[in-house]
Amino acid sequence: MGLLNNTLPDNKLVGAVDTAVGWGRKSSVWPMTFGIACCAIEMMAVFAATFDLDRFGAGIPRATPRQSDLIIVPGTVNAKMAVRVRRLYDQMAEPRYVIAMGACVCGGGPYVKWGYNTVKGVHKIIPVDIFVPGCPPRPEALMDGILKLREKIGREAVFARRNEANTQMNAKYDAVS
Amino acid sequence: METLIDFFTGTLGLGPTLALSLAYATAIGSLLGFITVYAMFAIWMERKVAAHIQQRFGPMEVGGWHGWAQSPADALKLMFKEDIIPSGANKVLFWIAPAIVFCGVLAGFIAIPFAAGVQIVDIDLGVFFIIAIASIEVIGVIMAGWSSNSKYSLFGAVREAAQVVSYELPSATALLAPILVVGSFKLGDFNTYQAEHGWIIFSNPFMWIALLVYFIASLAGCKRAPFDLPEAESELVSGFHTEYSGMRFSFFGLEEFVSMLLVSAITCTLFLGGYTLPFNFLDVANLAAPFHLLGVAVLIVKIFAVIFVQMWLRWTLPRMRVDQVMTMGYKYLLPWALFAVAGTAVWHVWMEG
Amino acid sequence: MEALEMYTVDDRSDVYTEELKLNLGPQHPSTHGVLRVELSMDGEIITASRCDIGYLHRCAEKIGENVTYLQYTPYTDRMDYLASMNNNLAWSLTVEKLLGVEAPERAQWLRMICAELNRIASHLIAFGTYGIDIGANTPFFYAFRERESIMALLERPSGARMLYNYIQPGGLRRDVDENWVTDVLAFCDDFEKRWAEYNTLLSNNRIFIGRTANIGVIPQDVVYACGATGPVMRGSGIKWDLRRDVPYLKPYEEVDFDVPVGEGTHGTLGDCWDRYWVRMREMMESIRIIRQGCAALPGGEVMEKVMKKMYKTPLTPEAGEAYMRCENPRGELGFYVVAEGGTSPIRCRARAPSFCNLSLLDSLLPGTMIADAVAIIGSLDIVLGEVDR
Amino acid sequence: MNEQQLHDKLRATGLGGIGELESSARDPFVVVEASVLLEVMAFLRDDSETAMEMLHNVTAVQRETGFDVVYHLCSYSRHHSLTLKVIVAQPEGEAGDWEPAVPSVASVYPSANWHEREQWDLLGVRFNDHPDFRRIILPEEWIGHPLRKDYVYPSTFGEIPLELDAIPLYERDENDPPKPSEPRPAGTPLTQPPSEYSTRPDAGGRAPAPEKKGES
Repeated sequence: MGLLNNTLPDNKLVGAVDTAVGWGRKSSVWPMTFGIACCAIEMMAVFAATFDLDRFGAGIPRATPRQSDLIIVPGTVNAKMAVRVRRLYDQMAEPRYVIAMGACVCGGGPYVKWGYNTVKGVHKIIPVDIFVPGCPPRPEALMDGILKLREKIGREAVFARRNEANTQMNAKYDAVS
Repeated sequence: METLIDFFTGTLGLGPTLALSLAYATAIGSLLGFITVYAMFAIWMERKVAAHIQQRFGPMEVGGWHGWAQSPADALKLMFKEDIIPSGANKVLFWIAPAIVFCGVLAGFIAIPFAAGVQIVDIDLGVFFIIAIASIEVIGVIMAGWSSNSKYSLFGAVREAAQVVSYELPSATALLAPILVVGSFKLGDFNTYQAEHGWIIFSNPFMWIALLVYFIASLAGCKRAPFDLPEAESELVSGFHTEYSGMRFSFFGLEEFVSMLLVSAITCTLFLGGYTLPFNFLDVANLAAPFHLLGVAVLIVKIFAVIFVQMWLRWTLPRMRVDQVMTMGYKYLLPWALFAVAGTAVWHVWMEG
Repeated sequence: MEALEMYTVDDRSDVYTEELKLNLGPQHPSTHGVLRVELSMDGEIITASRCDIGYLHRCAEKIGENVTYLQYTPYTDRMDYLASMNNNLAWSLTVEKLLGVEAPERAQWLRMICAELNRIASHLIAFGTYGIDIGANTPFFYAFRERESIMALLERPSGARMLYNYIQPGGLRRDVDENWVTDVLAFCDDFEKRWAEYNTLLSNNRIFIGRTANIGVIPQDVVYACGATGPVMRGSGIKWDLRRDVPYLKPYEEVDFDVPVGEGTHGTLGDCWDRYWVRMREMMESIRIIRQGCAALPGGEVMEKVMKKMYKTPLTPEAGEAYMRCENPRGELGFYVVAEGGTSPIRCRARAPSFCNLSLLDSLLPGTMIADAVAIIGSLDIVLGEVDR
Repeated sequence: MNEQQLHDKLRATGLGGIGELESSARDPFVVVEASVLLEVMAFLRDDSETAMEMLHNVTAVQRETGFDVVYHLCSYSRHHSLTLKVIVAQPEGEAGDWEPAVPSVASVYPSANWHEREQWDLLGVRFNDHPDFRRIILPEEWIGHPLRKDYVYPSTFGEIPLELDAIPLYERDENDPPKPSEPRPAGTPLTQPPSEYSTRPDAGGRAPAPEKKGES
């Protein structure tokens, strides 16, 4: 997609294709089976019967980074793990999204002061789309994060050149989420 | 097929060669269309069946009613996803493997009779043609696994090779039982036989063994649980397609469902009466011209019943280990298949002779 | 060990083969977190393995030396995050031992009920994820369904779904509401039916037994030598449970329960199936304990006035050291705390059961297949948060 | 047997270097000389009356005068336990990175293997004759032993930033790499007043609350 990304003029036809592709992307966000710590259990709860993330089409956890669209980083990333998280992110195919789940991943959490080897937020390592705070976040919070991500994906321009307003809106949205 | 050719030569007045090519193109085009629609539906169905077995709902939001648009959305996304070829991979093989896998399975469908006259070619050795052509898939899987330059992929490919080649034996042997009854390899003959004499499964008690053996062996052939060793998610990450992404990966996904369709179609045609109704209370094959297409619907309902059982098993049973799979194939299924064939032969000689 | 010898490698073959190095983890669906195992493979058979841990090291012991005794309770939650009540309990008992205080009776009984509920929740995860390891996805969803009810029960007094921080030195954070005990009993009735369902689905499945029986056999002397505890130890037929043998809470002396041990039902004693089955039966024993606990729950305060007064300032035990062992779902959790009179200890060591159980892995894997490796890792039921701390 | 009887039993073996039973702390312990540690352990394990089957835990404790290495032994058949301690005093004039050394007991109790590696990794206590002596939790390239009282917190590990205010990796300008920041001030006090806990270590206190903007 690299060549076409944001190169075409912003007209009705390109807009329609953008909408369709955006719909496809946002309706099938396959997360990666990737658990680090406590938050992974709540992430599993989101996939399980009570919360059932599959309702939004995001319920096929893929074990390999190549086939997944979303990496939920659930749990403290330390120095030893950060290298691996980075590599996993690099192995994912575009478009790829990152949800930082939990206080540790958002900014160090309880380990921010005395943690000599914890990374104070996974956004130091890989770019993050959505931050879901909490220790651990309730499953509802993670679901909300994924719904927010769906909104964000749906608004992405795949082919059309982003005009000024679009860029600003996205920037604003990024700042909020 | 003949109807189509007649239509092109007679009604449109085209030359025979052109008519033949056009007829095949139309037939294969509609087959492809059918398979695409089927695969979309089957993937959605798999997710729904899995979800309901697991006390969930499965896809609910995408497209409105019970997430019916889930599979098109997945397809759209995969189409526009980046296609990664790992740097250490053998590019040609990596590129061609999904196509071979898919084509091998697809080619099997040209011999399947969907209804009276709805069959692309009624090959003389139809049953063995399907078994043979579907095995091409193994080559594709091995290519995929080897060319990915990943150890997990290699494990998956080797497992696939061992497993599928081993399970060809019991499945082909089990199919000999209905062939003995009908006395023909032509798939069309099975339907005419069953329309006259009732379903083959009821023809003798040994046929149940043959059906069971073939069903289990066909599960292994489609890499369905409990025989999903080549992709064993908890052991080999994703097995032979670990390194595939985007559209190429979706071919492997489709292939699994299409081969499910193929083996279910064989099961239905050879054991469960093909497109005929139980006890033949409505002779579907000999209805007036457009209504004989009802047979397609009958067959599809049967196929989905078999596919549902496959899904049911997948979401209930644990996975077997590789040596257990081999043991099962050679030590249990093959002798039982031979027993079923011998039993059928003896039964029919005794009953009829 | 005889079962393992069927996979010996024939080295007389003149075919040139090479050892394959396979890296299992840290991101792998069945390493239960971020364990990494370097495997040397000869085809499907493992010839050597090397565990690599530390991908979830979160400096818990360093933090323990820097925060106060009460502030450390939430950090104990995050060690074995599947059984945080039990961790809280172990830490609280250690600090109580240092302080020389004891929780009031009602608090002790509630502690026992909460710890047992959490033990069930933890074993449910073990059951569900073990199913996934073996290739059956559905048990996981069934297990999570019941786990949600336990979480809802524990959320009511503690306010948290997973990391409760409810048991604290000297008692409990707050009392339970009046309907809680009734609801716990209702859950117990429900759970017994579900438990039978699990056995139909997974425990008695032929394929499951075929995959787990005779695999990963741990002899009793190896259990002692490697310091394995909990269900791993009991799976090898050693009838030892701290709750019964060294009761660390008074109610454990009064309630009546069995200690299930492995019996080699489907093969050798101490195989994966025995460990699994010990866990399954422990859930039912926990239900028994909870029932008796709910019946005998005394009234009164959950924290005494003396203790409440003590909390006005940070707890400052006198100089001394204490080692306290508790029976966690995964084995014996020991806290070793050295105080020198300040508001925080100078050493705060956690002897994690998963850490010791995992140290067995390298000796278990050689000779098995890669699918067995997954089954063995699952049957040890490790939590990486506790292994690395 | 209780601790006193166990101690008497140990004394009766005639091994030198076995100290008194110290019961000043909450849990009584026996101080043992490092030279006889292995013999004492082997005796405790093999004697039918002591029957200490399991080495439950190995801990090292840094004190101002040196290191204590603590062994918790317990018997599962006899229902008793004993705490052994080896005290390694810090020699005069040794710097902060001095590494104490005790014999490894992994040959007697294999469970000590990982425990000792962990103590080496986190506290820098050497265990002589250990079968596989390397770091266990932290990566091999890690510098220092973090549970030491004078441990200096690193600001980066390789490329990975470990500070709260570090620049994210993907936002760095490749032509202008940031200079490695100064290590944090050394030494964390043994006890920390709880009021300071909520403050950020590098901001010098609680960050001022953001000014509220006008009316909503």
